[in-house]
Amino acid sequence: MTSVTTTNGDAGANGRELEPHEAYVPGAHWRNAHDEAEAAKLGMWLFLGTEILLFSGFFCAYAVFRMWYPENWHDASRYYLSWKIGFANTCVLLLSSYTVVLAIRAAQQNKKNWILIHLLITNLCALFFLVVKIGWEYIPKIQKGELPGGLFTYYNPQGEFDHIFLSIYWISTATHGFHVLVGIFVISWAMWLAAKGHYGPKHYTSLENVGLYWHIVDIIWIFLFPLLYLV
Amino acid sequence: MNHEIHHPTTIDPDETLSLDEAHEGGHEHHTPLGTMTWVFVILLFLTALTVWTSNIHEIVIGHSVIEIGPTPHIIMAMVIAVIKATLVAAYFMHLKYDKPMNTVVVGATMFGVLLFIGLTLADLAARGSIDRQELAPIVVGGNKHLDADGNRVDGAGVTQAARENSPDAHHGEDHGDDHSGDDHSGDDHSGDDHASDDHADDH
Amino acid sequence: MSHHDVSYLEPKGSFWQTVWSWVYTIDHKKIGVMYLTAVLLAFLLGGLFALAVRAELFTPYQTIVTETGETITKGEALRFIADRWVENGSTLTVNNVYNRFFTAHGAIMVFLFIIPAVPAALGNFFLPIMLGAKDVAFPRLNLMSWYIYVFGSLLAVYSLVNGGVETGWTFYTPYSTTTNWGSTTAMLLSAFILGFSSIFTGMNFIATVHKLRVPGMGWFDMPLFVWAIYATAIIQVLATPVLGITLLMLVFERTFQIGIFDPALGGDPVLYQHFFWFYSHPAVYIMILPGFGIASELLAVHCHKKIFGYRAIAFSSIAIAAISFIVWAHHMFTAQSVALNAIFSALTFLVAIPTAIKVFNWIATMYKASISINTPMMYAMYFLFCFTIGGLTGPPLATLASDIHLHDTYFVVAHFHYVMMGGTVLAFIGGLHHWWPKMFGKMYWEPGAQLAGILVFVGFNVTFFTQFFLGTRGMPRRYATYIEELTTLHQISTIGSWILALGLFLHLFVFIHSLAAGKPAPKNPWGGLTFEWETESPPVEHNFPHEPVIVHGPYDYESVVPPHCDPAEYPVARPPAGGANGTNGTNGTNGTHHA
Amino acid sequence: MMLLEPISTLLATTSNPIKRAWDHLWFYGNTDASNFAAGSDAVFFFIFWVSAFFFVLLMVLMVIFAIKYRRVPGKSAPVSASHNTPLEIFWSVVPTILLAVMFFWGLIEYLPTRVAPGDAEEIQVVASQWRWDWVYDNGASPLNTEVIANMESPIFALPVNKPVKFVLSSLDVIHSFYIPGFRIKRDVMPNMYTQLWAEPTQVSHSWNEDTEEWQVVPEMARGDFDGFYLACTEYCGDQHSQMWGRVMVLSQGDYERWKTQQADTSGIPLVQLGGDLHKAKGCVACHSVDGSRGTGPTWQGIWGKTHTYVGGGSGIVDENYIRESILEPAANIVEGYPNQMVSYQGQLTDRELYAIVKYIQSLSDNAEDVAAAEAESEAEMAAKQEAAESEGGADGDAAGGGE
Repeated sequence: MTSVTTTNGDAGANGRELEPHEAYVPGAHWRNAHDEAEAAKLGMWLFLGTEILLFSGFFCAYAVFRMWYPENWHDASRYYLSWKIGFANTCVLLLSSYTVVLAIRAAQQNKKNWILIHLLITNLCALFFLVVKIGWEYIPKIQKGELPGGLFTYYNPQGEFDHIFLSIYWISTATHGFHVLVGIFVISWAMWLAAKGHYGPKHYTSLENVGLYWHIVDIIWIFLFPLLYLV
Repeated sequence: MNHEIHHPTTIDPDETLSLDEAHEGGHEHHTPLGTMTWVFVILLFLTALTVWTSNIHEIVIGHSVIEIGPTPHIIMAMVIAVIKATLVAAYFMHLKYDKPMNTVVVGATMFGVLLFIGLTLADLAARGSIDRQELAPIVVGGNKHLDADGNRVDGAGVTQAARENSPDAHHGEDHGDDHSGDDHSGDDHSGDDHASDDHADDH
Repeated sequence: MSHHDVSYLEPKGSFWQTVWSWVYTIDHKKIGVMYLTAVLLAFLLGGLFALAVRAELFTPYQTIVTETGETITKGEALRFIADRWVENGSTLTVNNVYNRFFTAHGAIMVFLFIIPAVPAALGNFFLPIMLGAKDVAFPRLNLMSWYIYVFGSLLAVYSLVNGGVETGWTFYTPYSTTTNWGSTTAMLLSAFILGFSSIFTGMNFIATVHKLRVPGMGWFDMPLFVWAIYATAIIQVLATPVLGITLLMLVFERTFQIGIFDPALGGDPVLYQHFFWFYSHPAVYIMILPGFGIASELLAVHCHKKIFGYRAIAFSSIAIAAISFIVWAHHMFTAQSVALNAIFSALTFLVAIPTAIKVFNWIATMYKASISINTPMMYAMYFLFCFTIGGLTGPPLATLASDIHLHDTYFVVAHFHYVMMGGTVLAFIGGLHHWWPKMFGKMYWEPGAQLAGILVFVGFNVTFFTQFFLGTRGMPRRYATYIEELTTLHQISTIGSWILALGLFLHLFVFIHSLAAGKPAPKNPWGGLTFEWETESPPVEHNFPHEPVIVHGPYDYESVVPPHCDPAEYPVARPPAGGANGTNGTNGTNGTHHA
Repeated sequence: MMLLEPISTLLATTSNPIKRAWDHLWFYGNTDASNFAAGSDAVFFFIFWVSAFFFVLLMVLMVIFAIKYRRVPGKSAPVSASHNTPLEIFWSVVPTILLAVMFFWGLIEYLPTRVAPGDAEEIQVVASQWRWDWVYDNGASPLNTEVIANMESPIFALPVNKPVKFVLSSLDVIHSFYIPGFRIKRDVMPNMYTQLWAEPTQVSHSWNEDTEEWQVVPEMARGDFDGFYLACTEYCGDQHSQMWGRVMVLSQGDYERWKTQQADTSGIPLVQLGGDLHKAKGCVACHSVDGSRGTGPTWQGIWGKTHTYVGGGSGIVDENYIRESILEPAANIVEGYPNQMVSYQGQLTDRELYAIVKYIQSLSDNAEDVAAAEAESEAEMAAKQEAAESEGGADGDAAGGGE
């Protein structure tokens, strides 16, 4: 974001140094900050649309093979994946989404510390999610050979097409996990901006967009969880 | 046919670029804490609900037992997931409070997703209807794929493993090396039932 | 600041400072010009591969016993390359080389050239100007998208020099998952990355159109080029992610053998085709819709007449964008189920309706017009000629009974070249001439450009019209050789490709000549009414010396004297009563009110 | 053996130059080669003439307008309507109706192509990189070949006026089964059977009792080529463009004769049989016999050579290596060549395998080897002949894969 150090006319009257969010001026090609914020949000939503479509590839592959092999799918899902882990991770992600909302609320109320605290909780949840995913799912699976497709070497398959179930599990959760990782970075970036005072009641566009991104990661998990772990 | 110079007054109500808003600042709506908390609680409840319903395999009503197959399960899970996603999108993501354009974007996206998945499934489900063949499976002697080093190898260990998946047919730890097609030599047509033709016939 | 009156092309200090000002620019015009350079290079590269492919097809293979009793095979134009290309420890066969070349031609032309050509080059440059904006909505994203494009293109070039790809640009499984020739994975990743560039450009344009129209400009005050780019952007955003995931899954298939598309592991190759065409059919409209937009601009400006059926053309662009998502499986009539064939055949015909409406409207625009015959207008007519053929050869391919015969033959090759090259590329070249004076502030050598245009038009038709006959006579696509009976037709086609190449090189010469020695361009050489003709040639840094104000529609030729033009030369048929809007002044600022 | 005369000579006999040019440029004139050809062509030509009408109309208007309404500087275009709702509705509705006709006609002509009649004779078609193999109901698989586009391609036969159903499968990648003259095409998939059918309606060849050869019937010399061939239309790799087959349509009697001829290979000497198989089974696509490089090693002089294998090791090309290479191609790949070949497991009888071994031996430059091979071959042939006769119909069983 543009770091603006100049003070505008209003600020002089107050006689104090303005926080960056108060002194924010929109990009040179914008007519006003409102248009810029709206455009940024629209752009973000378009990007989120592409994310949904990206993941729809996994869902489509899932649907096709589930249609062909429903029993095998059910057995594999029950056998390889523990719903408890999935449930825990779902709750954690929901909580993190909630804290992002609270962070935005804090920005609206100009409570800088609360922005930081809420984002920190979000990031901890994201880390928890990844640690559980890798430590309790990926590593044991690699050790047992429950690997995708041609790498599948597990000794006791539940059906003929376990390896494809696991392929879809691996590629979709890994792609999702990658998004969580990216989320951790962008949330950290938002924390850095928040710490420097870039978010306030009149300007918190990038915080809002980071939040939108994080929610979409959550929504994708909301679908992945029942499809992979439950049905 | 009275002609006038075109006066560009057609301003879309949703997309107004009126200068009146210029001083309103970027954001009008403040996030209501109570609503958001309720949404969060409902989301947690729905998550628990979806786990609970997925573990019901039969319903006992009086003396009759209704078995719940995979299809009702997936419908139930998807309905709950859609409700959850809608809640997140509408409240957490502010769609409810935003300009409708963002909702249009989401709608278009979902339309695309449904077309993609729906029509693809429609084709693959209808595939067998005319091309049904009561024949032996295709010999996959020639089927190849790449191993981890990028070399072509014949029918993979996994297909073999899947083929011999009876509980007593354990393949030991050495199975991972089994990609070279060595155990392929003895295969005959008739013994080869792993070709995935059966989905074309059965579904 | 000085940017109110300094051309965007003005050097910034020393040479290296100027270079830096380009490398690091967030000015949509500079990014557009960089894109233009890159896509023209890609066009050149892809065109060279096409020439090589056509050269190989000049004669079929023939084995002849010479007088000395030696057996030799003739008709292998690529033998020279094959004998010098060593892979896996030995030289390649001619077929290997041919397969790599036609794949390279397809992949470069599709991913590196035609998808970014109009939107990212001309669109980037003119979309904000036509809306009266200073820049696109997200200038930094625009720059990022350009560097993503550069990176993806370099990866594609790496793939080519590292053995190339021989799967065809469609990467059909299981061939693409099993072949270990060349560097397929690199090309897949390249297309994946280029997809992001396309997505970001599309997002940027949608947000720009929604939020950066000059105050007072309603949706129906936008030029049709903007409508076309907007429709394109919708497809870019909605379709490209599916290509991304498809290619990503293919990369996983090749590296981790995930088995979703590979039948040896229980996967399904038709599933791959659904995945692929869900993007790649809409992508066809990513390629052609901007061409429609350019054609509308060229016809309106050079006919000096209000375009016929503005709303019909605008809505048909959006309709085509919407329909493009429900026709993809007509690429698979020989692979998929009967039920889907029937559905998709019917849906495919829907696309023909808005397309036909557009063509009728364009022709009707010429009725009672005042037509300047110059290079852009000639290209507009070439476009109408070739695109009409391309469009009309669509129905035989959408009709089930005839498609079964024509599917994957040269008829398809000819059809899509008529649409892609005859439609988009001819429109692109026409648009380039139309906007060249504005972009670079230099006029070009008109007779040279017209001669080049004639050569391109003749060469193109000789090359590809022949291929319709080849197709109906059963010549399959992607063949390195063929039965001798078709030799004459193939030779005509190859000779056509040389004429076409000659014309294109002449165009290149004319452009270089213009940059080096062209006369300075006036602000409004054609008498256009859209915003880009109000500003300087070339535009100043933030596009306009003063924010423009919209006082007339984009095509109100009958009542408005074009800005910076002499009313004696461009009289209006219907002067406004009272002239209250002041649009008919002669002081060179018509249509522009200083805010 | 060239069954069809080159078209250039046929053309040369056509006296009328306009007719020649027409035949050479125009679309198929041959609309009666199968029961589907006329329907497909009728739809095509309906669309063609509708398109031609609109194209000419639009282009004539465009050129007239461009000439008539050329710009005169200082004169403005006369005021004219910028839209005309009745006209716009008219030119939206008319194409829509025409398109609807195209769609329904196309659908009506198409649907029968996907449902074969119950009495159709079934022929199994197995595609692989890069060859076609047809297995007839008596176990016959074609042995004779003809050069199409510089490639030895198998000759297949079909009965006239009898429905034939092709059951298609692929051993490796996707291919596509296309007989242009019949207007039929269907993708050949590696993971499922697909099918299509046709009823050939025009005899192309007949048996010449005098020369004991199959000959083109006089009616076929129509001055245009006929489309009686099989081509692969789904890109399948290196030699996609050389995956041909000749399709002969025979009278009922001739067809039975042909099938019997092809089924019985016991009378053919081993080396000759090996040579036939080399061409008919598609070995020729990758393995040359004149020393030139192909996708696989040339067979010329390969016998007795020592090869280094991919991944280490080496071995001498002998009977066992050849046998292994045919049945398990991936086991030992010669250095410098890709692992490309499909297994011929179950597609060749023992005698046929042996014939290929003998044929490769006969291609060796080494005089001693050749002499030894010939001597051995005589004896072996006699022994094998007996064995084959006693085996009876073993050929048919092994060649199929459909049992």
